[in-house]
Amino acid sequence: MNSDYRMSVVVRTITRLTYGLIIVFGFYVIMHGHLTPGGGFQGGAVVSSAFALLLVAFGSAGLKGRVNRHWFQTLEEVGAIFFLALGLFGIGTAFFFNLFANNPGVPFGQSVPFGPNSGAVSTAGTLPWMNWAVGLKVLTGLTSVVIAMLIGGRKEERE
Amino acid sequence: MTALVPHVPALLIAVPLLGAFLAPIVGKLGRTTRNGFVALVLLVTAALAALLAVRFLGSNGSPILYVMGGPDGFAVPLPSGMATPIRIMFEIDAMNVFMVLITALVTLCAGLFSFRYLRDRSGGDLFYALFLLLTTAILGLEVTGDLFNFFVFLEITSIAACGLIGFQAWQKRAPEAAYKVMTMYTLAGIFVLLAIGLLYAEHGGLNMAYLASAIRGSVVDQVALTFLFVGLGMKAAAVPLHMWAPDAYGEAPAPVSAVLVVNSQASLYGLFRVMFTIYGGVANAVLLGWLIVALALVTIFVGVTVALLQNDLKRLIAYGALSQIGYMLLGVGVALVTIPTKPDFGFVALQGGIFHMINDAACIGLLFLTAGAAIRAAGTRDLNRMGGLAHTMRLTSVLFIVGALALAGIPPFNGFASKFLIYEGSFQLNPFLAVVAVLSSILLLAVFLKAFQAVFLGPRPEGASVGGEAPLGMLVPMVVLAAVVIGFGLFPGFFVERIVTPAARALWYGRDAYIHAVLGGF
Amino acid sequence: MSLGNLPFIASAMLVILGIYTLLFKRNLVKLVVGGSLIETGVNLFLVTFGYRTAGVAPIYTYAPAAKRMVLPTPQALTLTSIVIGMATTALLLSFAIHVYRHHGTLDARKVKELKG
Amino acid sequence: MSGISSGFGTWNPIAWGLLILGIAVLALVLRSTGRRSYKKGTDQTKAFLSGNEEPSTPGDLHVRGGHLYWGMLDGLDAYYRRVRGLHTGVINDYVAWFVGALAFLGVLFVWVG
Repeated sequence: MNSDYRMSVVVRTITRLTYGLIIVFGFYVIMHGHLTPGGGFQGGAVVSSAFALLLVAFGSAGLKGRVNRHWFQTLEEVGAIFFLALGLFGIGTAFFFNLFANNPGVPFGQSVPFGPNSGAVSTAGTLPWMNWAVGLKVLTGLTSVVIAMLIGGRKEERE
Repeated sequence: MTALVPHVPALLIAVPLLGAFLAPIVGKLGRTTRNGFVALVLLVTAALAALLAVRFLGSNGSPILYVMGGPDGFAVPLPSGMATPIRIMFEIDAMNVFMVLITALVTLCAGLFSFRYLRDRSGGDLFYALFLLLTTAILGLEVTGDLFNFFVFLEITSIAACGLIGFQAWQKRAPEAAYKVMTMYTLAGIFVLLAIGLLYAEHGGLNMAYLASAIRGSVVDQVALTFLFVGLGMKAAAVPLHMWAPDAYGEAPAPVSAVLVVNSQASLYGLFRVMFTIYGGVANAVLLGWLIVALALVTIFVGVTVALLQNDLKRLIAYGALSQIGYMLLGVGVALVTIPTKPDFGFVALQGGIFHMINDAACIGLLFLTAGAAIRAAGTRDLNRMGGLAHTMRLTSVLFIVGALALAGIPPFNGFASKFLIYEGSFQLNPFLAVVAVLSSILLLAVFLKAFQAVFLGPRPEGASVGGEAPLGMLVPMVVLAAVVIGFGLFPGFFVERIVTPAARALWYGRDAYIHAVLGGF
Repeated sequence: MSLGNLPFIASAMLVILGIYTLLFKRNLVKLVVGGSLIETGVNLFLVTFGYRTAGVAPIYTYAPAAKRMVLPTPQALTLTSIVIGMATTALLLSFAIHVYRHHGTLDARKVKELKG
Repeated sequence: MSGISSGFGTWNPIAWGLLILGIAVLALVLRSTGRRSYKKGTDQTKAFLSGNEEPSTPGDLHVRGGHLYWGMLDGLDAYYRRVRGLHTGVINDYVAWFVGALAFLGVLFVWVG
């Protein structure tokens, strides 16, 4: 598994075409976590699968320019702290209290009618923010796991 | 600040978790700032634990309920009219406070020890992220009142513990130990999840108090009890499933081993919570009691006898820790059997078993830390190639003696105070139990005599390094633990009355109060 | 056409298969696969017992009006279990890589330095 | 305040400590009334081997850690061989113990419990 390992032309062209779409779809899943069955973790996994696809198709060269491991690690920490900060915002009444829900002034503040509804985007208070925080964390975390596995697997090139 | 007092249970988890995520970022500013930051986080967590204890012991023992994310409403009126608690709740009674105190004490000392112990090793940031994550998960394990939340914290401890065991990946045996321990933890976690699934399918609720009131003892409940018993028993290192424990404690860095012992004690607490509270009304106490007594005897005996064989200092102490878990099980098993018939003796055994938890956590933590200092000075772990460290490491050898005598239950120290209760309680049930317990304590003293003689006495082997005294940064936490050991030893009455009796009473007699605190609301 | 308790049988089979691989397989990576097999089995069990006959996915957005919904909580449990499964599998595989680098073999019977 | 009672007996470390102190003082008093003619460091303090010379001990007579208790280990060898044999390092045996315990407890709880 030397570093200039690359897949066949077919795989490389398809990867070049689709990895942008996968990333966009991943972010879509993260964004609408509070409405659709998606959410932070699933969306993050989809996006990191795009990076894994790049890795498989182009070997480690594929990610050379795009992903800097240390930068990803700090992003992961930022995502985690953002999630916890959201939990602490509502500490006045209780930990993880949904402060923003049900007061229209705030971006995601509209109240949700009980029972089946057509699903307005700006509802569910702190939940969308939490989804984004978790999505960011999983996205960077999973990608650095994939990269670590690749580098770990190769004996001679220790990063 | 006083406005945050009602939120202490949640802050107890949020502060170390925030510390765990901030550690790598603060680490970028340099090692000493990061160490200071981690020490601050550990101190604040310990202060929160003390605050929780003070606040709880004042409020005449009714469990504190802390509902996540909602001030009041926890039971949404479902259309079917059935109202069950749906939010994740932290429920804290005297037993939880007792366990939180143990965790706060040992993690604080182990954390302070690790600053100096791991100074010359790379990868410090990630070590402290995992260390604080492990602390958070153990505290969460001991505070939560929701069974699935208990499972999630159980899994976080598994992942964080195995990350720390295999931390020194360049060593030949650490990854192997971490792999084995992780496989066993995953297996245990999965069966606990299966049990939770069964209980949820059967009763529709995940809250421990709700389950305690809903369980009727059908076949499904018994099967779920089996999975929970085996899963948590394995994480608490009861004998037939103990084989991962010497690998885990032996290969992990010294401060991590001390915290791992507290981790198995937290799983032991989980086992007690399942048996006493959730299955309290239904369980066949005599059968369960005799089963635990049998398990305890085997754990004590095998733990001590195999400890005699070891030639690796840390594995020797690991087997010693294993047999101490047996004493806790013995105390509780005897209580389960005798309390229905002779309540006062059974209660004494229960107090002994629970008091032994904090004593053992302090002694074993002290022993692992002193062993870590000795190994760092001698450069090797093999007993045959160490020796004569006492010439230079005076204070460490004295602390090792204190820890060893306390663990073996020699009178002036705290080990004896709790074992005294266990001996008396188990003698009532059947003299044979007390005989095995006393003999094993003596054998344990012999084991630590061997360790002390091999490590500290005799001439330094030729060609070995001089082995200077441990630096101050490592001595202070050891002295703190030794102070706890001696303090609990000289004034057991004070501590038993303050924290152990309420814990034992909460565990045995407090089941209805535990359920009423949650379900009494409507 | 009701499935009866076929999904329960399937999850039981998965768990038994996982335990079989953990017991008898020697390759460390296969043990990891065995572990995730058991996890999949338990996840399947969790989701199936939440099923209500003729139930609809428990999401209110554009939900059909008069339809019963399956239980949402087991699906949340399954999601968390999958997350945990991913984390444990990643950790196990990275330790397997280290074991391979040190011992040169992935055979569980040869990797037994820690015994006695 | 510092004692604990177990319904059967009590344990008070402070009283115990004072007792030990008392005995130690008594022992010291008895020791100090020893015979005046005894002088440290002279041949009076040498071990009496019925007059023969004391054999010189070789330099490194220290019993290394591993050889301690060989008698007990030798005596219980049958037990130790079996117990050490059970602790194989192989992961499959660990899982076998786990599944075995599961089966045993399952039968115990479901049938009997």
